[in-house]
Amino acid sequence: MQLVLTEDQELLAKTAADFVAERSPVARMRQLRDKQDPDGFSRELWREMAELGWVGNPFPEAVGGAGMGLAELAVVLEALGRTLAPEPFLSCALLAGQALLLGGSEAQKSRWLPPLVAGEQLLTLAFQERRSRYDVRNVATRAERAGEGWRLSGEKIQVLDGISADGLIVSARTAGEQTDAAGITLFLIPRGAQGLANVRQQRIDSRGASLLTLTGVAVGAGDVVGTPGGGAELLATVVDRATVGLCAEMLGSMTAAFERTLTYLKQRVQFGVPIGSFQALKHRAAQCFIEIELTRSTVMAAARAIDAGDADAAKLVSLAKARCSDAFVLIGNEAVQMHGGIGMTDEHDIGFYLKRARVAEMTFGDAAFHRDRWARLSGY
Amino acid sequence: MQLVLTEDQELLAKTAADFVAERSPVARMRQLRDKQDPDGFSRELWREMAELGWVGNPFPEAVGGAGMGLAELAVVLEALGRTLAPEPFLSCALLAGQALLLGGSEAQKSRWLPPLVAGEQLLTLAFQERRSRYDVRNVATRAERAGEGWRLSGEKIQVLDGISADGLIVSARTAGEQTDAAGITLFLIPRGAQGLANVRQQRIDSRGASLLTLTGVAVGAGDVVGTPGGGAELLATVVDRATVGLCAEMLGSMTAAFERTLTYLKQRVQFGVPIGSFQALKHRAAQCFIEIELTRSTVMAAARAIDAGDADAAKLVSLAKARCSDAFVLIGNEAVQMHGGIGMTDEHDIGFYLKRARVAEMTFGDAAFHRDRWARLSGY
Amino acid sequence: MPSLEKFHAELNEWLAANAPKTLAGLPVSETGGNWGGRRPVWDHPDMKPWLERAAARGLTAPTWPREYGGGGLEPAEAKVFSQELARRRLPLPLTGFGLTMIGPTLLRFGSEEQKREHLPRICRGEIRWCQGYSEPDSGSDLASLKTRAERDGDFFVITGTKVWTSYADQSDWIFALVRSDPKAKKQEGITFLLIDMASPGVSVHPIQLISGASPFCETRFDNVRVPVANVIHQINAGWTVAKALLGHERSMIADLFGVSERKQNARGSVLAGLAREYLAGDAGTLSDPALREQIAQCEFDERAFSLTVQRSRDAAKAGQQPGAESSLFKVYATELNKRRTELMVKIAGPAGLGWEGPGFDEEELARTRHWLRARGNSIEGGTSEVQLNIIAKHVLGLPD
Amino acid sequence: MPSLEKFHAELNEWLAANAPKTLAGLPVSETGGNWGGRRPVWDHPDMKPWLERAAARGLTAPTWPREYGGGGLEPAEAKVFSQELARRRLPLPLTGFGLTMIGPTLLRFGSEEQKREHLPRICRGEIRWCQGYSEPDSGSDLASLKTRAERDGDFFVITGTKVWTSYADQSDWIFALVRSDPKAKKQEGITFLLIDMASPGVSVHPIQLISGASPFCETRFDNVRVPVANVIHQINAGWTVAKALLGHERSMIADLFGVSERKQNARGSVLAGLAREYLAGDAGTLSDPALREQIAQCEFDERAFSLTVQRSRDAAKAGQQPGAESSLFKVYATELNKRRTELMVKIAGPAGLGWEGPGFDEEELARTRHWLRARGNSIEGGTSEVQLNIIAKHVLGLPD
Repeated sequence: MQLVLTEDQELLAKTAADFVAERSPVARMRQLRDKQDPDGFSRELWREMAELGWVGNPFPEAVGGAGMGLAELAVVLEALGRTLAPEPFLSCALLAGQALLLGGSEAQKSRWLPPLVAGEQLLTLAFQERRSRYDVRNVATRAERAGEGWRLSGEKIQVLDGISADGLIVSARTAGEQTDAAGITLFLIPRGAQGLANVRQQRIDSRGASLLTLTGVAVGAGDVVGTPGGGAELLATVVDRATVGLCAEMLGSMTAAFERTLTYLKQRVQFGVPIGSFQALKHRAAQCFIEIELTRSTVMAAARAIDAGDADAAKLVSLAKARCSDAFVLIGNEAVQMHGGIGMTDEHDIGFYLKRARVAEMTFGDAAFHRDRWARLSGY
Repeated sequence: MQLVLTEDQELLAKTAADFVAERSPVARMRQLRDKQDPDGFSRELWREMAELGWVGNPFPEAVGGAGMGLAELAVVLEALGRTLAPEPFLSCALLAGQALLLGGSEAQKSRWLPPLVAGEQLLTLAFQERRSRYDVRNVATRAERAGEGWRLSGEKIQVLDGISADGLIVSARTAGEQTDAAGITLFLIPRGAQGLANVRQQRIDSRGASLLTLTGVAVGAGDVVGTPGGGAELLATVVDRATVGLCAEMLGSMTAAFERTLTYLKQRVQFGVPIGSFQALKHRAAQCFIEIELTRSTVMAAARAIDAGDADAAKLVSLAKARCSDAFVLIGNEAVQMHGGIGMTDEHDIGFYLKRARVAEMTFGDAAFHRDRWARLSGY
Repeated sequence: MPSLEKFHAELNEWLAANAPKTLAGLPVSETGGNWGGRRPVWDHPDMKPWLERAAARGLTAPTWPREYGGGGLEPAEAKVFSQELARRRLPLPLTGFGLTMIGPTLLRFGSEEQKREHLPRICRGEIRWCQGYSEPDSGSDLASLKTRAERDGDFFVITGTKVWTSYADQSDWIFALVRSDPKAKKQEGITFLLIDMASPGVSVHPIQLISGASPFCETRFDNVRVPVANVIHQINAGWTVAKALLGHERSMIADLFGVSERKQNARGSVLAGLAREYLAGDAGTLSDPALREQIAQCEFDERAFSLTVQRSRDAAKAGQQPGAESSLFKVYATELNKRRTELMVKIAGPAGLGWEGPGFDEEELARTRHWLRARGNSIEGGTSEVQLNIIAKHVLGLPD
Repeated sequence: MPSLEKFHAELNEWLAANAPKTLAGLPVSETGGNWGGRRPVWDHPDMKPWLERAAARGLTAPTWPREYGGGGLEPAEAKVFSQELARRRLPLPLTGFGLTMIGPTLLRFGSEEQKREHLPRICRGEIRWCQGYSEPDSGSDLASLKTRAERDGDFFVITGTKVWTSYADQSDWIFALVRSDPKAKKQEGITFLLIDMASPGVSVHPIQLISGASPFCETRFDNVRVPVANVIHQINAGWTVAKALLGHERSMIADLFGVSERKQNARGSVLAGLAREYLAGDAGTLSDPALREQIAQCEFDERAFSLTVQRSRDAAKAGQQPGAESSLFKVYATELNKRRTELMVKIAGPAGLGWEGPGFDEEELARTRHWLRARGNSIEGGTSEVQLNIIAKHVLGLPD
């Protein structure tokens, strides 16, 4: 694989950077938070991003996509991550969209993917539960047989953009014990279905998340995404893709947080000199720079490995997510510490990065989870 | 407990400091290494230390001891640790001596303890095996019944001062599987016993250690130390006492290594200024200082907890050993790095501290071992 | 009988008669008790009579001289009093910066008039005080403060901004450092001044932190006229007063961070208990070995730290000189609290990501706010970097 | 047919006729090959004819001009040559600082006479060179070197001490930096000088490291007379030459640290394999979860680093400007190697404590020596502290 941007990718990066600078400063995300926007993102901007072809980036032309790979989407998400843009790429384009693309029936795809790619309708994937922590195979939500179909009962937490989605893909047990790999089935449920309760959750990054309660929600055979009982593998595949997207976003965020901190180190004067002239801070800043450089390499490699279908793609995803988690948290902490008192105020933007770092770390598995996964995949 | 030295302890510290300054500079340990002294320590100095009452410190007056506690012995060992004095306190006064004191028969005590306390005869405890790592209950050496007695066969590694000892207390299995707590028995074997092969081992700290091979060594009922099959508990008790002694020595060593480094930071001039004026080094030095201060508190607490027979003494021993291991290794590494090139040369003494730090870390369990032990003792 | 026992007996009598039983075991409110002031907030209606009776007997400031509203007690007697309060689980009748900060400063540096004007009102809890030191451009470099004090006859005219003025929005007076001589070198042009916050031109703006609401405020002075008579010590000698006050603060740090063995172990079990709640493994151990080790390490650090605080106390009792413990305690305790609160959030996992509302219980939300708030511990009251500089220079003697 | 194919064909012919088959797959000795010199050490008797034949055809320095004993090859041709050697598993005919360091320097800064005198002898492997830069008092601050060069007619008289002169005890000539003008500011009084180590007054003393024997020596100069004609570039302009040479070294760092994916994975399995040997747990996992996580982290770091080296290569191929990669690579690779070798010793546990003799196998003893030796990686060739300074200043633009 080539760990360098192609000319097309460079161009895409430029477009995205310009768009972000013009339309999506951090102030936009602050406004969404302050007015407690139920979506937590801008549907208008989402449609613009769709028109720019970003949403359809990882989808085939048949459904209106660009037929590109994660390497390209990563370029866009990194740019958006720089200003913490909260639009629903992870939930819609990656988690649910890829699940449909890889496991959906023709009917499901033709019904959902074109409007999704066009930015007109939203989908999400509800897989996390109170006890599942980072294990997507830990599913307590049950699907009981009911005639031709099933009835779903259970609870899903922190469903990304769940409140905004027109359709939700939900993982449930059609067989097996709570942590079995086999017996997990994915179901596509339209919003407002009978027995579906959906409440907005407020997390520290103020992005869209919801608490989903299912009480005997009726679904038919046609609502199954993928094969009944075989949902675990599909889940693992789409979560890995979404993880790479999240990594790219984290990379952009940590880079921007670090650059803002560098600027502050050069401007802030104490004891008659810029604090950036203090060697202890210099060395810590250099360490942060090194971490970002190494992290960037792992994110590029993971995206290209998935695009190329490499055998060790899963390992590279774990490598990238572990590094992104540790590096983003480190830089979020150092950024606030180096900003001093002003960094602790809500008025200053740097705190948003610290908060987003913690949420991103705990989405799709933290560093320890991925070190363990790497070790298992390596056979020790 | 009082975490401050009593006047008597202050006096003892002063005596020990003067003795070390006068009789035991690091150069002495270097000479012992260079001439490949088989003992690895000075029998003459050992007798002097005995005359000063240091060897007998943790023994009752009945056998010629001073009837003091670990709090006092720790003061002496800290002073000796400052110059890496290699005399056999751990093996003789703590491991084997305490095993006899707590578990020995009257006959064994009257035979061995007076000459031990007088510095005329040496004892050691052979408990470590190739596969035992840090678990004293992992014993493969077997004791097969033979008439009234047993025949011992097996191997013990890195027996502290094993080559110099007049008697060796050996742990062997009279019952049970290799890692069972029950079934371990301690036997006292005089040097040169039939079937006993004892070879000097060279470790990086060049102290006395030997590889002990037992081939059908015959022992009688009178050679058992403690109760047959009940050796595990006695082992744990004496190893905890020896661990506190080792911690005190490590504390002295890391303090001296740090002080030497501070001196170098103030003297060594680069780019026209003392390197100790570089803030990055200042902050790292301050962190080392903090670690030493906290470590000192834990060592004092562990010694006093054992002297007082506190219920959580074992936990405090694990706390002290884990901190000593991490802090001594940290300071050994920083000391060499801050000394630069000269610190890498065998000619300079600072490297001896780095090497001793590694050996001490891996004696009686490293930091991870003691974190695990603490967690188990705390019930999680 | 010896006077101390006599005092103790009389005190018990008085407490039996005057301490409202209703206050026994009253949970200490978030604000930490009764701060008094012109707009007092009573955690319990009986706090008001409790304050009035205690003040009348001089027990709000037990060791201060009687003529200023104090109790004139010996240290030994004051200790008996606080022990009795603890035994009876009674709240302090009054707390706040008046008693802990400006009061002692006035006793040492104030003029007779100043003492008579301010100390009795502090003792009666009539006036609530706050501190005005830091400014937007003077963080670690306090002496670089810029708030202007221009002389105009018997007045100083104050213009500038103070930040991190805790509870300024509820305070009546502020003691502040101002720049009275812009030409002198920075430490020598500073004056320590008492300002009535009711004065025209004073405005207060609460500060939101990344963890949410906070006691901190930004306090602005726009041509505020303050009588020269309100200067403590001498004009341009404010740095001396401030240093003494800071030293007084530092001396309290060990007490602040000192944690009893029992509390220590309780804490330990909090971490482990929390882990069992979220990471219940089989056979009593935790399902996540990495977090299990981090928990053990955190307990090691807390135990080692509390033993070090104890050691420094025992050494002080034994008459040994204290070193730069305060800097060591400050940097270690704050960094440890950051690690500890972060670890608790990591143990909770996704449940530790809540800001408010459904799907998170109160404890989970509180833990997350504590973690965010704790990020500031290594910044406020002297950054960790400044503490390490102090240790390197004053303890290790490393060259500038 | 195109010239490159023609060259390739002729080369294969020549190799078939001249490369001793006996050398194919010859294990590279600890010294890393044939260093030539007046007292050559031959890893294999056939290395001598191999060197002579290669030198005769100019293949010891393929890209150097023919008139100086080089092969005058195009880069593309030289690449074909090295690929052929790799394919045939043949050792380089010659290696050493003559080819890699002083040769390129002479080609750039040397006079015609100097080139004609030294380059052919380097190409024929007749003279082995070493480097004389560092001094006991000039570690990170190289320009502060003190070795005196006093002018005496057509000679400089050299007095001083150089340390860390690798293989000086086996070298014939040394290229050294000397202080020719003590009054000039430090970079401007330095001269780059070639010294025949057979000259009277040169003495060499090997240096023992904490890891044991080493190639390093201390080289002393006691009134050594060196012809002024041996000055490279101009008198007092030695710093320019040294900087160019250091830059040349830095450019090799990426190659040094770049590790192929395959080797990367092999390495990974080394760590895990070692752990299985000492920490065999049940069900294939390791009995020590703490070490297991450290191993995964170490593998993460190695993989991330090798990917970063690859990225910088790919970027260079794509014509992008390299940043201060060399400092990043130097500090990260050396700190990583320290962690890695330390981790291997920790995995071995007590078996990792051996210095020599019974009770430890060869691998255990070697691992322990490697760990001790690796402590020097972050000191030699520019300390980690210096690399971080460079990154902070030249990459991050932080002020002095």
